[in-house]
Amino acid sequence: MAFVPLTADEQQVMLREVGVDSVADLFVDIPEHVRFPQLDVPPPLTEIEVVRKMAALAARNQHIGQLACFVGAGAYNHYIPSVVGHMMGRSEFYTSYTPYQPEMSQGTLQSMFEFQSLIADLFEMDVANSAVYDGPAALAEAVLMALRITRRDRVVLAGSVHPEYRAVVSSYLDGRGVELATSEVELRDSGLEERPIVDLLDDRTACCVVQQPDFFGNIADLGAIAERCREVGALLVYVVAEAISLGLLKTPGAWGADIAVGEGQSLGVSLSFGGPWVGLMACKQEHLRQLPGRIVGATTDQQARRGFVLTLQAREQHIRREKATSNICTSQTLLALGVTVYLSTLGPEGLRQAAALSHKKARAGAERIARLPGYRVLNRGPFFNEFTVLCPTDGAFVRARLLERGIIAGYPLGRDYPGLQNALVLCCTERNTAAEIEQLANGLASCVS
Amino acid sequence: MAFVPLTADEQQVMLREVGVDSVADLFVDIPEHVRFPQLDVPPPLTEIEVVRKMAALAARNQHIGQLACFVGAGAYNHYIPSVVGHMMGRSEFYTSYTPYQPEMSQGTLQSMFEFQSLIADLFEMDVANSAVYDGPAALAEAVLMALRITRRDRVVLAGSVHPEYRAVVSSYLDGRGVELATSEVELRDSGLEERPIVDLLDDRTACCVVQQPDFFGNIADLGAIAERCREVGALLVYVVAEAISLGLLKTPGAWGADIAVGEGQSLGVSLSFGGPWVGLMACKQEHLRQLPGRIVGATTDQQARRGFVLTLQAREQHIRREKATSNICTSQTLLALGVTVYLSTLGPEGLRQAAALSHKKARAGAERIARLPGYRVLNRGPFFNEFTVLCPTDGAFVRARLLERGIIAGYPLGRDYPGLQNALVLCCTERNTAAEIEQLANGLASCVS
Amino acid sequence: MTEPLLSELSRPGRVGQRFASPEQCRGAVDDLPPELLRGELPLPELGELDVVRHFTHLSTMNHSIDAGFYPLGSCTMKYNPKVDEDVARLPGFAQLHPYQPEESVQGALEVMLELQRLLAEITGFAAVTLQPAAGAQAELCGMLLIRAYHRERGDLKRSKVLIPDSAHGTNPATAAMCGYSTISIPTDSHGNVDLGRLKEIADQETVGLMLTNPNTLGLFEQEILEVTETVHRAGGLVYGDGANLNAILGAVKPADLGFDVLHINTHKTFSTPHGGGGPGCGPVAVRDVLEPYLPKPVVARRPSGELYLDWNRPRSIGKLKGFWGHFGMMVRALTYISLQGGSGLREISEAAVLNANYLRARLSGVYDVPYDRICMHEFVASGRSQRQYGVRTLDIAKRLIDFEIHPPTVYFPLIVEEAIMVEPTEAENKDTLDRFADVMLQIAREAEENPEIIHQAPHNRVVGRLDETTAARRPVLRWARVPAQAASAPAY
Amino acid sequence: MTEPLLSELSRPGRVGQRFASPEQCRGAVDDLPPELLRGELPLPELGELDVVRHFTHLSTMNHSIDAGFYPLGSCTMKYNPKVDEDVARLPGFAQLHPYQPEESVQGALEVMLELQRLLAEITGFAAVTLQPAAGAQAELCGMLLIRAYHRERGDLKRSKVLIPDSAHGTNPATAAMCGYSTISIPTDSHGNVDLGRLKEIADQETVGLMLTNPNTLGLFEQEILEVTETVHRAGGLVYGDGANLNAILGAVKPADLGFDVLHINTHKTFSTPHGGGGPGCGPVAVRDVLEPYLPKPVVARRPSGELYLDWNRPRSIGKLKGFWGHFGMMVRALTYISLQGGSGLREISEAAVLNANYLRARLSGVYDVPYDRICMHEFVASGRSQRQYGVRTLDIAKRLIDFEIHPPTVYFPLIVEEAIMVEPTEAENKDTLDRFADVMLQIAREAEENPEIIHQAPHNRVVGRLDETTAARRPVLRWARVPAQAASAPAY
Ligand SMILES: Cc1ncc(COP(=O)(O)O)c(C=O)c1O
Ligand SMILES: Cc1ncc(COP(=O)(O)O)c(C=O)c1O
Repeated sequence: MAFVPLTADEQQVMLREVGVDSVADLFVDIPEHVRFPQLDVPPPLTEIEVVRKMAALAARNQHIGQLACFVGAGAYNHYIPSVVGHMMGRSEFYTSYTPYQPEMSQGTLQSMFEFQSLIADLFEMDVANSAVYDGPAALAEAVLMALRITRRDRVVLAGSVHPEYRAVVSSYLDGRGVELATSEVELRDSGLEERPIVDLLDDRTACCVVQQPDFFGNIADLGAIAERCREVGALLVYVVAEAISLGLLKTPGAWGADIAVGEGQSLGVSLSFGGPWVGLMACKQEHLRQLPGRIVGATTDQQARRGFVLTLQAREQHIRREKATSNICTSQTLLALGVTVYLSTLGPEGLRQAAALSHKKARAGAERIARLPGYRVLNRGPFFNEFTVLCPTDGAFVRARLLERGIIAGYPLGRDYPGLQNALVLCCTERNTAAEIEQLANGLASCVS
Repeated sequence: MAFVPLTADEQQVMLREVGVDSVADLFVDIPEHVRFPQLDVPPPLTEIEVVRKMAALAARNQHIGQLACFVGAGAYNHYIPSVVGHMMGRSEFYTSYTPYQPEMSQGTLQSMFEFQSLIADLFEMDVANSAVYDGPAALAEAVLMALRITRRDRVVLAGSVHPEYRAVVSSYLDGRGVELATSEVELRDSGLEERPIVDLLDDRTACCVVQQPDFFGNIADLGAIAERCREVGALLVYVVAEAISLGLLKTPGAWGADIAVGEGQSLGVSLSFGGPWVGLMACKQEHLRQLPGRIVGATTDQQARRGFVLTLQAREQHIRREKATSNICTSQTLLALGVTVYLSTLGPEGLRQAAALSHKKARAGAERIARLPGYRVLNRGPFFNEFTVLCPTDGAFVRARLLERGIIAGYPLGRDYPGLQNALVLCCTERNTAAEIEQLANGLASCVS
Repeated sequence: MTEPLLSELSRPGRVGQRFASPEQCRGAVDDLPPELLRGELPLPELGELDVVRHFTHLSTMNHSIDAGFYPLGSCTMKYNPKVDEDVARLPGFAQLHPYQPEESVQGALEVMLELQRLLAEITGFAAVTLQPAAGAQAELCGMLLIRAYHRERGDLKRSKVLIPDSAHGTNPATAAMCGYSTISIPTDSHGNVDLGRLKEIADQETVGLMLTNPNTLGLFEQEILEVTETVHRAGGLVYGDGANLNAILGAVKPADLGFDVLHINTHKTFSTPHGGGGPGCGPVAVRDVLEPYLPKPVVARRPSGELYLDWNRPRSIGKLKGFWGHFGMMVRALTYISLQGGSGLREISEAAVLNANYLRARLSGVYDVPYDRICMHEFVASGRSQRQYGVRTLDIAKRLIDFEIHPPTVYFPLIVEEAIMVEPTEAENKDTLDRFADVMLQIAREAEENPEIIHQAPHNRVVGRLDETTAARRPVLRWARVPAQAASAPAY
Repeated sequence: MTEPLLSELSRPGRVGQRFASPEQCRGAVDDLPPELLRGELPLPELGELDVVRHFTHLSTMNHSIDAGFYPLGSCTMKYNPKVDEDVARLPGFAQLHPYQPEESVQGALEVMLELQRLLAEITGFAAVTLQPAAGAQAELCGMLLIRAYHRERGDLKRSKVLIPDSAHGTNPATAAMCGYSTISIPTDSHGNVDLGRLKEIADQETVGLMLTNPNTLGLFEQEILEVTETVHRAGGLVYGDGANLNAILGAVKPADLGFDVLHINTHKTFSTPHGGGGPGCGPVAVRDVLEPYLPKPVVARRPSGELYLDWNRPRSIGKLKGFWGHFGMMVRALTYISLQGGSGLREISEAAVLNANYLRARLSGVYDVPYDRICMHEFVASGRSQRQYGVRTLDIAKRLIDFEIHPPTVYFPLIVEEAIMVEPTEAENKDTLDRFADVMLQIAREAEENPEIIHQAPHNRVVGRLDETTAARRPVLRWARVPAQAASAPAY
């Protein structure tokens, strides 16, 4: 509706200045027989109509404010403090472009620098970039980075890495002659078990990818894996799909990761049916020049005032073209801003609380469900805020039944792990109430017939 | 939660600077036996909890996005363009104070000046102030103004002025020894009829108050009333409760009003269960110094740059105290900003459309309902976007029945006009669809038993 | 850069929002007699982007709480938690018609009832109305209640309202709006109401006393119980101007001090944003004897539990404003109080008072502080000793602007020469307070050493000091009419 | 004023948001082995107001579309209707978990399906995936599709991607990410792909051609049909970089020009805001032969009418990113297209092209315009004739900043010396265009008369020109660690 502000009079003046008679004359380079085709696109709607249309579509979804949400699996229903949306909603942030002109973009640049700092500290890694598309893309870029750094051609992935992350790595590596080895996950009497990934590492291995907490919620001692990586000269690539866990858990840096990646969604980004979110990426100092994505550095102007600029651009496509570390251009700056606001609002105490409460509620949920006849918790050791449950029947069926009670009952493992058709990964966050956990348990109990 | 930012250490330093031992020492002037009482106020909630609590309360309401809305009666469900909320949501506007320091408040001041200009042009009056509380308060202030200007002691109100407006005038005049006369409204065979207000005017009358469109939706020729006012030396006070009508109708200025007041809610302000809205107030140039409320004027600085200031403050309470034109202090600036954004977004074409479509739909509704057995439209002449319908049964009962169908079926006149127990005032705006009008008609038909 | 007016940005034919195609509107008003229709509609014509840029630019010319310190005495410019705004915008609150059937707005009525209860508890009173639009309208409400009280008791000769000379302008203006005359009560040397004079003046013509406590000097009335007692003995009632309630939440309930009526400015104490000059919301709390007079309707609960609006209030003073008051502000206030809880409310006042005393301690000595005792949430300094260098309080205020600090309230209360009234609020941290104090001290030094820089301030705003005299003498209160070309004739 | 870092604002003990009282957290993690827990958590400690002021200040240091003109060539910085934002924030869209059961997200899947259909119609292709995160990932997606196509046909020797020398850096970078080598095709004197060279080079090793049309000179390839035909004859496919689609909506469907794959940047053409550098959304449209390879899952409709995600796509290239793509951007794009409608889309391109030509006409003569023919939505000028006065394109760019105008894209495309690439977009009005032209002409005059003022620009920003060399040589990429006092040990 009415977005083109030129009035008819103005158009005439402009056409005269250009020296053509009509607007159509500006399109003569288009082959005539395909010029100005019919478009089967409905006529314009007014704003009233478009709001009505879109609200009706939205109303055909049940959103998580209306449901008790017990699904995580790489997408977490943490509380987003109000202030996050208000700051992201400043039009100076969301209607600006990539900060190519630093004097006109210090707001974005400083917030990117702060984001890098926060992520580096959260991960306890030397340096972080200022985001890539999402967690899976961050992992794919990390693997490419490891291949460039080591000049090797084999990649080892833990089978307990999020299936979508593994799928994206596999697409990114397509046709590049890289061997991909994945450790197997099996259901045993004692619970879920993953074959030792260390056995897959050899001197052709560019990197070993592990996720912590893993896709089933487990937290493990990664010391032996890190040790073995060092021995064979492979890089340890560490995935954090649930970034809130870093409020509590030993960090990628502390475990000895060479490259750490993660999904920032947990840290103040709306679920939004899967995106846009924000990929986190950090590494050891020595690998800095292989890190893809935008990087902001501090510097000064002629009056010695501190300012920030995009830096190390010689890594990037617009300078290095086919020799760039990645093709990434538009990234996720606005979401990185959200993460920055989120982390600065929570601070250490808030983040610790979010992590501790998420864990506490998950533990309460797991304990409650473990007592239900027919259900079994498959985690054999400690878990963070997710745990895997074996149901008496098909996981997808259980989900459908619980949706009728207004509950999203976890992620069904059947598609990704054929042996785990009956298993669900359940998740809690600080938002889940004791009453909701009780509803979940009752709903699950009702599925036993 | 956690709004006081002082840390314990900081507090100690500060107490030392002040020279007391504890915070409690700062409260010694309070009589001891009533100092630090118990407060029966629940403990603090976290932001998560408060959002949950308030969202649950909100969910116990059915909002007009969920209902077909056919009630107006001084509160109109017009569409608010998205841009209005975005501009009002700029924190520079909503977190600033009354612009006492013009150099730091040019944003607010210029927008107030623009508001005054828009309202003056909309009403075709010489000058407008920059808002008072709401339409009823604007009317009360206008009546007080007329009493001051004419030094008379009688006020004549049309019975077709919104009942709440009349009630507020009456409270404001309480105990001041002013005589209030109101023309009667009666139900006749030919429809609703109001006794000629001109008959009530005499040379003691300070002002005559009429509303256009009136409370029943009627639009009338006000020529004779204006004429009679001039004859007896009474001021014509003109009320516009539905400001959208000014997109179409002859203006207060054109009818010869001395003071024109109105409610600005129609022009981009959320219904919000009745407030905060914004009272509009304009008058002839000669009465300017009797106008209450903030007024902004244009001026210049020493470099001849244009700027805006609060002006004519000698009318106001903070300068003139008991001699002020009104006690008003905090007013409705943010809502006036909303009106300013709304009118500048619609422009003449948009406002004309809003008015024309509202009228068109109301006419369609009235025609449809007039054909229903048992229903009668009581308006005897032209109406704008409201019309009054006589139902076969109690209006409040009809409303209750239609609510079950998701329809708000007008305003029941019983409380305000005892003879009109069965009547409803119905309203349409540009938002009502043909399908909704059909639902309304079907709903009404179903009440005939 | 200054910004053009909307009228100057207008271009004939530009449209920001349409509701239909011109064709769809054609014929829409054919049935109306042309003599009832308007001619020109001279509104500016702009595109949506024009509108956005215009108001975005204007916004950047404002100072605001979100941008910096705003120690405006008597105004309680504190930070409002952002969640208040989110809650108020929930469609279940923002999109309610005031005349919806009551069964469809039970949640909204519950908000009102709960807020009433909380405010009554916090202030110690029996009942609360939420209807008044702001403090000044609340004062009118309160004085009408007092009038109704006297009238019902047949006590008809009372016509004088006592008001301390330190009072806010709305107090005498309100008394006058009610047709009362006012008597000014002086302030004693400790900054209290002069009790001796009060005792002399209070008599059978006294309607009541309008008292702000803590008063506008930021001081708690040290003989408050005797003050209220004195008025009561004369048969008057005590109206409490609660603009300064932020100082005493959980520290004392005003009802316990002898007040009979108290207004509350939620836009000060309970953190509804000030919007550049409103909206406000002015609940009025009263003792039980005044409850029957409260404005109608009143939210009430049926035995069934259902809430409704009770219009059947024969002794009510009537209506003060349309509908039920500023509901949007009530939602914010309830959100805020729920967040704070009882303990948080007391913390607020404690910190507000500590902050004010800290600044008082840091500034006194360099600036005069006429009543230099422990203050409550604000204090009044004076620029009078800077006057010797030719620098006035107004100059100091303007110089603060150069540091992106909003000046304190100046020249109020009227009883303090060259008054500088500082209210930091509890929301500010020590760094901000220290910076303010440092800047104030620097300005005091500049007054001695370099008064020129103060006289020329502010230096960096979009405009310098403006000519207010000409503005008032030759008022320009609206733009020149927009050329209404495209707009000239109704299109349908 | 520059703004301190969050770390510099931090004070031990300040808290912006808690989720529970410390007591409620106690014991919460007792069951976890300490060796799995972290030690310090050195995050800054701030109150909510500190956070609000910090980011509010930072925001004011940015230029933005809402604040002013932003003619960044190749970026399509157009105004985004505000209603897009409102719609995207509806809880029914913003608060959906990607793994909710499909029966609970039918509206969301409908949004995706409808947007796919509309994009396919607008571009003339058979199928669309919405999964890629932005243009660059869309390029990767498209090239993987092309690889899959060649592979399935057993055509395994193709390894060379042809790319015009005017291409955007992502094109060669993408080809390289796929393990392909690249061959650069020169541009002829009319600004078109050098067709002669293309014919010589295209052969059985050619994977395909990556072509932007209109190209990055803002020019429509005048022999586009022969170009695509040439590649097809060699057995290659033609990848369309659709970054410039804003020029040709409703003017031509790229599929009709011989493209086989086309990516769309919704953050350019379909008006999803750019966010300071993302998020984007990069749908890829393809001919029917490529459809089987699209990333999984694909939204599909069951005979019952129900929508679902189809994972059963054996020939798919797999997944490009997590979940289904940037759904929030899809909602905005659908809203935008619905508002515009078919007729509005064509108006957009017409105005975008007219605006660019108008500016070209106003500037050419004073600035060199190397390929001075009718352009599409943008044109590339050159600052080379200003060089004689010692003024470079970078200086001109910085001088524009003094006028609150964002500089055009500079030094791109690489084939134009001192390039100044101007894309006004359809969203700007004539006043804005004229002001830009006036300022550019003024700067050209200044270059002759007063080059100093240009060299020292910008004058009024929070910082002047920054030392980028030192930034890259001695990179400082994070703050010094926050002192982690209160934060040192886990409290529970
Ligand atoms: C002491 C005092 N009383 C009354 C008022 C008037 O309140 P309001 O502005 O809400 O009408 C104010 C507000 O500035 C005040 O400070
Ligand atoms: C011509 C061209 N191709 C590709 C891209 C890359 O798109 P994105 O930034 O969305 O990854 C751009 C964006 O700047 C571009 O202008």
